[in-house]
Amino acid sequence: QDKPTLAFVVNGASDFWKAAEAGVKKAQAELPDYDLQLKYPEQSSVAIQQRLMDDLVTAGVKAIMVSAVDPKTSTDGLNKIASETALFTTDSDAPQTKRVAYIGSSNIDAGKQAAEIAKKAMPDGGKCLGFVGLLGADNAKERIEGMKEGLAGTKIELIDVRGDDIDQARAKKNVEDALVASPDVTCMVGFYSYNTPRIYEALRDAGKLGQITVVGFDDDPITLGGVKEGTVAATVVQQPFEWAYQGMKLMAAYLKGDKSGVPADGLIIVPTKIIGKDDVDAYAANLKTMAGK
Amino acid sequence: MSKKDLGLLILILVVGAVVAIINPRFLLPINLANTSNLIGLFGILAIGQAFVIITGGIELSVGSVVALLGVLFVDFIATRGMAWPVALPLILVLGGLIGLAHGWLITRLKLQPFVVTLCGLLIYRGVARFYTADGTAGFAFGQNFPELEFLTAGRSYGVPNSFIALIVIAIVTWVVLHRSVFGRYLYAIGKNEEAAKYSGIRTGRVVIAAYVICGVLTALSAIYFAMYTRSISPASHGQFYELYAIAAAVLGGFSLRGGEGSLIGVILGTVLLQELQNLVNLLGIPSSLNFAVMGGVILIGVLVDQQWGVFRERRLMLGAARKGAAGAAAE
Amino acid sequence: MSKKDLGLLILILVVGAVVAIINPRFLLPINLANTSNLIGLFGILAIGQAFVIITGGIELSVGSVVALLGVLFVDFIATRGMAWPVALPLILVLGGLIGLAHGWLITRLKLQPFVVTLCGLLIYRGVARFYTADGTAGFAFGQNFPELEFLTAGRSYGVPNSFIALIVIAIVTWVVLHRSVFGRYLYAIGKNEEAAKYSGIRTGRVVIAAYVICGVLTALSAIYFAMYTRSISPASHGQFYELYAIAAAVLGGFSLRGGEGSLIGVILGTVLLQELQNLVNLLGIPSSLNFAVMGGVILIGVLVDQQWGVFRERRLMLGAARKGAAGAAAE
Amino acid sequence: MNYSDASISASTIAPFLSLEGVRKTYPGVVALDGFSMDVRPGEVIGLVGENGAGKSTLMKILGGVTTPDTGTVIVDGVAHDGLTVEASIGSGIAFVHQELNLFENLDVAANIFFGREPWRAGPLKLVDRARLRALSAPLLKRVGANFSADTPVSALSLAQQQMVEIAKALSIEARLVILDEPTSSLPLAETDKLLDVIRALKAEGISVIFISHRLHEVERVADRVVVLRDGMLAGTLPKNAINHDQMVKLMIGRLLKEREKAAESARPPGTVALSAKAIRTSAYPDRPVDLGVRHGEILGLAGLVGSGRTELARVLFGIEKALGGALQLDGTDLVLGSAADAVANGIFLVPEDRKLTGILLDLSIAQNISLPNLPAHARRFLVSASAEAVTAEKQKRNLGIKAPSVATRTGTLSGGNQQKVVLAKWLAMHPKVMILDEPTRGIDIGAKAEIYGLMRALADAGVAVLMISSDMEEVIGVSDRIAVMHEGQISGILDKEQFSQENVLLLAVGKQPK
Ligand SMILES: Nc1ncnc2c1ncn2[C@@H]1O[C@H](COP(=O)(O)OP(=O)(O)OP(=O)(O)O)[C@@H](O)[C@H]1O
Ligand SMILES: Nc1ncnc2c1ncn2[C@@H]1O[C@H](COP(=O)(O)OP(=O)(O)OP(=O)(O)O)[C@@H](O)[C@H]1O
Ligand SMILES: [Mg+2]
Ligand SMILES: [Mg+2]
Repeated sequence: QDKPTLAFVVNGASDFWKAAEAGVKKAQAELPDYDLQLKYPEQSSVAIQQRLMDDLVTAGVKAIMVSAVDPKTSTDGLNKIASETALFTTDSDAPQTKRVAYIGSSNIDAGKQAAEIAKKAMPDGGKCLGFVGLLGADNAKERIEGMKEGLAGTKIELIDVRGDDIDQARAKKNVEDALVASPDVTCMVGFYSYNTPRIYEALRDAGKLGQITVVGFDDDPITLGGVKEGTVAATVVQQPFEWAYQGMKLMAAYLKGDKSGVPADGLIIVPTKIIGKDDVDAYAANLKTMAGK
Repeated sequence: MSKKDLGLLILILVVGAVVAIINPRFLLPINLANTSNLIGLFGILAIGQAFVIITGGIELSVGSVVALLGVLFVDFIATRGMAWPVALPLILVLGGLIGLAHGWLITRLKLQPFVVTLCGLLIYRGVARFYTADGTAGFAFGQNFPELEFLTAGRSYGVPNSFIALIVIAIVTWVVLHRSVFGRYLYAIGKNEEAAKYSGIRTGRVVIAAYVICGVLTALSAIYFAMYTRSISPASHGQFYELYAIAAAVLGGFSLRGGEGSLIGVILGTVLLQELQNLVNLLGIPSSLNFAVMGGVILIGVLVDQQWGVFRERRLMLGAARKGAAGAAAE
Repeated sequence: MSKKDLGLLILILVVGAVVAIINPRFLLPINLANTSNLIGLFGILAIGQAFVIITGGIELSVGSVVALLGVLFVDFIATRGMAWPVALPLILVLGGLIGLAHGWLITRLKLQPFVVTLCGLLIYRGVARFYTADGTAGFAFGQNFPELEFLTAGRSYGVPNSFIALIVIAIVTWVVLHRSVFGRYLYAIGKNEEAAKYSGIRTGRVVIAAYVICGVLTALSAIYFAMYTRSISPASHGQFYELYAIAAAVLGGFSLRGGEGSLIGVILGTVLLQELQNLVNLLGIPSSLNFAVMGGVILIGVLVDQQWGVFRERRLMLGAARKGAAGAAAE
Repeated sequence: MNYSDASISASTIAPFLSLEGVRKTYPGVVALDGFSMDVRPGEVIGLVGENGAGKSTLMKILGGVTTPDTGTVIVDGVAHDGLTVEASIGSGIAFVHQELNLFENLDVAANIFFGREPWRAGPLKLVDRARLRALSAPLLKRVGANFSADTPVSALSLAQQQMVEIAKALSIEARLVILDEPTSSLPLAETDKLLDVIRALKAEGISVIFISHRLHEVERVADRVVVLRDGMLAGTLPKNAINHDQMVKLMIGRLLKEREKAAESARPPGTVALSAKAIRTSAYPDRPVDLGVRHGEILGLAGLVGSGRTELARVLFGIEKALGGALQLDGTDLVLGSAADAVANGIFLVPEDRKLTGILLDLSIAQNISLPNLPAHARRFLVSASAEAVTAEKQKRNLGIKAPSVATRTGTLSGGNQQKVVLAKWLAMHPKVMILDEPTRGIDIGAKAEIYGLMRALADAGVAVLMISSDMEEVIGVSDRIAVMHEGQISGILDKEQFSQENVLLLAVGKQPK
């Protein structure tokens, strides 16, 4: 209770945030005077996340870094938190709020990088189908938008994106159904971290691995394995480890009065990267060392 | 206040005291205000549910209705520019109509409440998602409705107005449920619908009225939730809220077989559930355990209540037996 | 096959025909195989649920049990290196124990099934999430268990083995439910538990057995689901699966009051639900409408069934009256 | 209107109610077949007939619960094709159903005035609780209730609940009170009180339709007896022609030779089969019961309402655990954990509440009969429908169960036939001890004689029969010995030569017999 607490609040339980946990851990080792926590809301919903942050403020947390479930329209709620504690955003920004700074990537850029992968893998053009958890979520919308932007003017087309409400059984069935319904599809995109592995498995079951170009997001072990194997063209990775690590250090410095780390526009962009066959080993090794395994 | 309710109250106080000792910030006015705000929101839902449970029914579509009506409300006033004093009653009427439809299907077409409201759960959420094309309904930056915000999310003398609304609704519904002719019919129908019919009660109408009341209260609470989150993604908003409401009623001594339960109980049940959520966050318990804590406490609560009843009965009997034996010996 | 089941079968065929006309790819063997695989998975769940519903109970924790046992199974064999022929029966036993606990709480401690299994829903999901610290349990890339994969996700002559498993289970449970002494006891208890007790049936044991059967079947299906997705995020895996199972049973003519329903019905109900999901994807209907379509069809199905029943009864009565009148006139 | 009896049409008073050509059919059954009758103000009509003759169906039509296929109901000069419940209540018809219809979760007063609560003016219609209680008290007194208006109904015994039902009927400003077997579980004293109530109603000009299988009760109060047979009017008896034999003859078409009475025991009783030693039950935790029933005898168990007989039967059958004491079966200690244990030991119970505990209304006759002995009707765990049918057919024939077939749902049977099904399921097994709680409740006179005969046959075969009954004639007529309970204890046991109504009554109120 004596040490000031810094909290990293994520937008829902997902493996994606495991890397952030590692980043928090690493920062903790370097910030012995602080108590660092990573918090999962029990559901991915605005009301529950808001409630979690209210309670954290009550519990005396000094600074919060949040991946808001719905940043665009949660301005008031976030401002309420910002008025009571130092608020940072990550993952998806809420620029209209009084947050101190945003650290994260641009989902639009990530979408554009996915388009790059597709263009490189399919120079002759093709038809893509996307798969995502929540069609309505901001990160999904931005990635889709970015990809469409990146594909504009090429012969590659993103014809539809199917949602599964984060039910992985449905995620896999969606791919299976897509293979049946649209035999002319030549590429599939997994927008959420678990979508790519489900695409991989459905293709494997159907014996179509390698025949259909797979564009991935994030770094699920199966995705990385597919990249290495060559059956997944490449994957776009964000760096939640860096968000968490740098973010925690930034918050600690900010609380001590050192505001030099906050740029004028308040945006700290950790770029997303394309991991192809050549980089995958190095990336995986790096992941391992970061997680301290 | 019945013994059951008293036991629940004591449990709430004891848990509160323990939490306050571990983390005194529990008692900060701001925390109490935050928590009582949520008690207000969920309490209104739970009262609605209670009306239906009393009749031996169940309303599973509550969470989806909160999402659908929330989306509509925000859309009406934020996007379509409807004045809120028009939108608010309109939403309440819509809630009432949903209740009416459920009640009608259940009483006139003799479908089971579980089935009807399960379909409602699926349909309303689908409609809400379709309406926004799976997008989020929310207020634009800087869009303000001062009076509406004061009424829904504001505070009077530090007390959230949502909580005050709950108290007012609770008092009115207490009178309706426990003192009025209508309330008596609800209890009677819950226990023995056939007999109520034989007594010349238009049971159909009474049951429909219960669903309408539930619908209107759910709609009211949907507005409160919308103004609390100010943003609604229809895919997840309000998910599982029906379970919260049912759990509150069950904790408060309602029987899902109908005909049993008190209004004070359902309020206390809501208070306990919200206290638990608050406690998980305040004591730094991993939020993954949140549900487990809730489930565990409900189970223990119901078990203790049940076993206490058995124990008391047995003690009463044994007491009588001993007294009798003593009397016999004296003769 | 009863008239009810026949009606459902016809509905399934009609919907299938319409879809096949719009998109002939619906009938591709690969699509039928994919869909029947999921029918197998959800069908096993639904049969388990049916056993409980027959007794007038309900099992709401199914989805959470699928998550918890799935996590454990994957963790045991993928991370802890347990041999799958050990892990598989272990998981089935765990499922049985969960059912035993529920049955015990319901029959011995006289708690309501809804309450017990609602608590289970909350607790098991919490435990599953805590167990993986909200992470995902999954197989590493290239980790293979050929025999297990063949049994669970493989195909024989193009037919998914999960579907074959369902057929075998369905035949066995059909005999148990509709022809055996135990099955008769289940129906009797569902109709009137008190009277069954007065006929010398050990109702407690029978009900517990029903929950154990449900637990074991749920565990089996949890393994199938785990091998299907090969990765489980405990926060969302299996969410709402209890509703799918209950919906299948209700569509199949089960009454939640207990004592009614046929095994063929529950299988057909599952088939219809999966056909609907398949249809949404094949016809390119927005995924957001998935739930709404499901809810709508269940409602209509139940309504038609109910109204058909009313109509037939009325016709029978009229027939009897007319025949009687004719007889009287002839005298 | 044409009636067979000339004396009736001589009457000049306009009838309050008349039925004309009422016909009601159910699938496979003609419950009422062109039935006509009328009821004049202040007239007490006794309505009798065999089980399934259509009495309850007729009353349900009057109560608006079912509608007739054809025929007219004329109330107070207004003709209805079919009454609704509201119309029925609105025209002053009060109805005590054969099966009880009370709300366990409400108190007595709330039940009595249910649907007609006094309320205070205001938008919410608040119940005027003080007036409710004030209005209930005198009604309860009138029916001779020994409990207060704020007792929860769940704490009342069946007989006490029946009193509440009667009080409820009285509370309506009724012009016609229908009592469908109101005395079926009422003991003598309470029955007398009820008959007084009926006379008082008559004096106020209120008509009463009184249905009972206890013909002597009908003899005592009825002004006119209407006899139903197979849904048709079998005849009407004016006051001066009402007598037992006449009613029986009209009901079943012939005279019963052996009046409702079992044959004398053929052999001396044997050893004690089932005995209770200082058994204490939850009804009277402080009163130990000692009782033994011997092989080959019919032991009658008499007592007033709530004297604890049913509770004792439940303990003997293992449904409820004794609070103390021990049981012995044929001299060896017996511990009953459940009814299944009792059944396994050959101890069977015919419970008093048929609808809730006696049979499964949704199962067929055959399925009900085979239920306690299902493994015997199964080959390798699989139930054999043909074996079930064989057993059921035999019982149906033996007991004369009136139903289209053994596959008929028991819920559609008349009350008396349902009772026969309950008996049949135990008779199909081999009882060692047979406990019957009000076994002839709601059973017609012909069937009664058959059941007495069956009980005697059981006893002669060495079965120990314990018969709980509130029907004094029955207890005295059938038993070999009579044990009487008073407030939870056996106050005395009478041997055959001591049998008399007076003695039973004295013991029942806790005094010594003469
Ligand atoms: N709901 C029903 N469905 C089918 N048949 C019915 C139904 N109700 C009554 N019956 C039949 O109608 C006939 C008349 O029954 P009713 O209950 O009127 O007899 P009752 O004279 O009251 O007999 P009891 O003295 O045994 O009460 C019986 O054959 C019975 O089986
Ligand atoms: N569930 C109950 N709760 C409280 N008291 C009860 C309950 N059941 C019975 N009693 C009381 O126990 C006493 C004995 O009832 P019991 O039914 O055994 O009497 P009985 O001799 O069979 O009388 P009856 O003729 O009314 O059936 C009565 O005073 C009754 O009020
Ligand atoms: Mg009758
Ligand atoms: Mg009794």
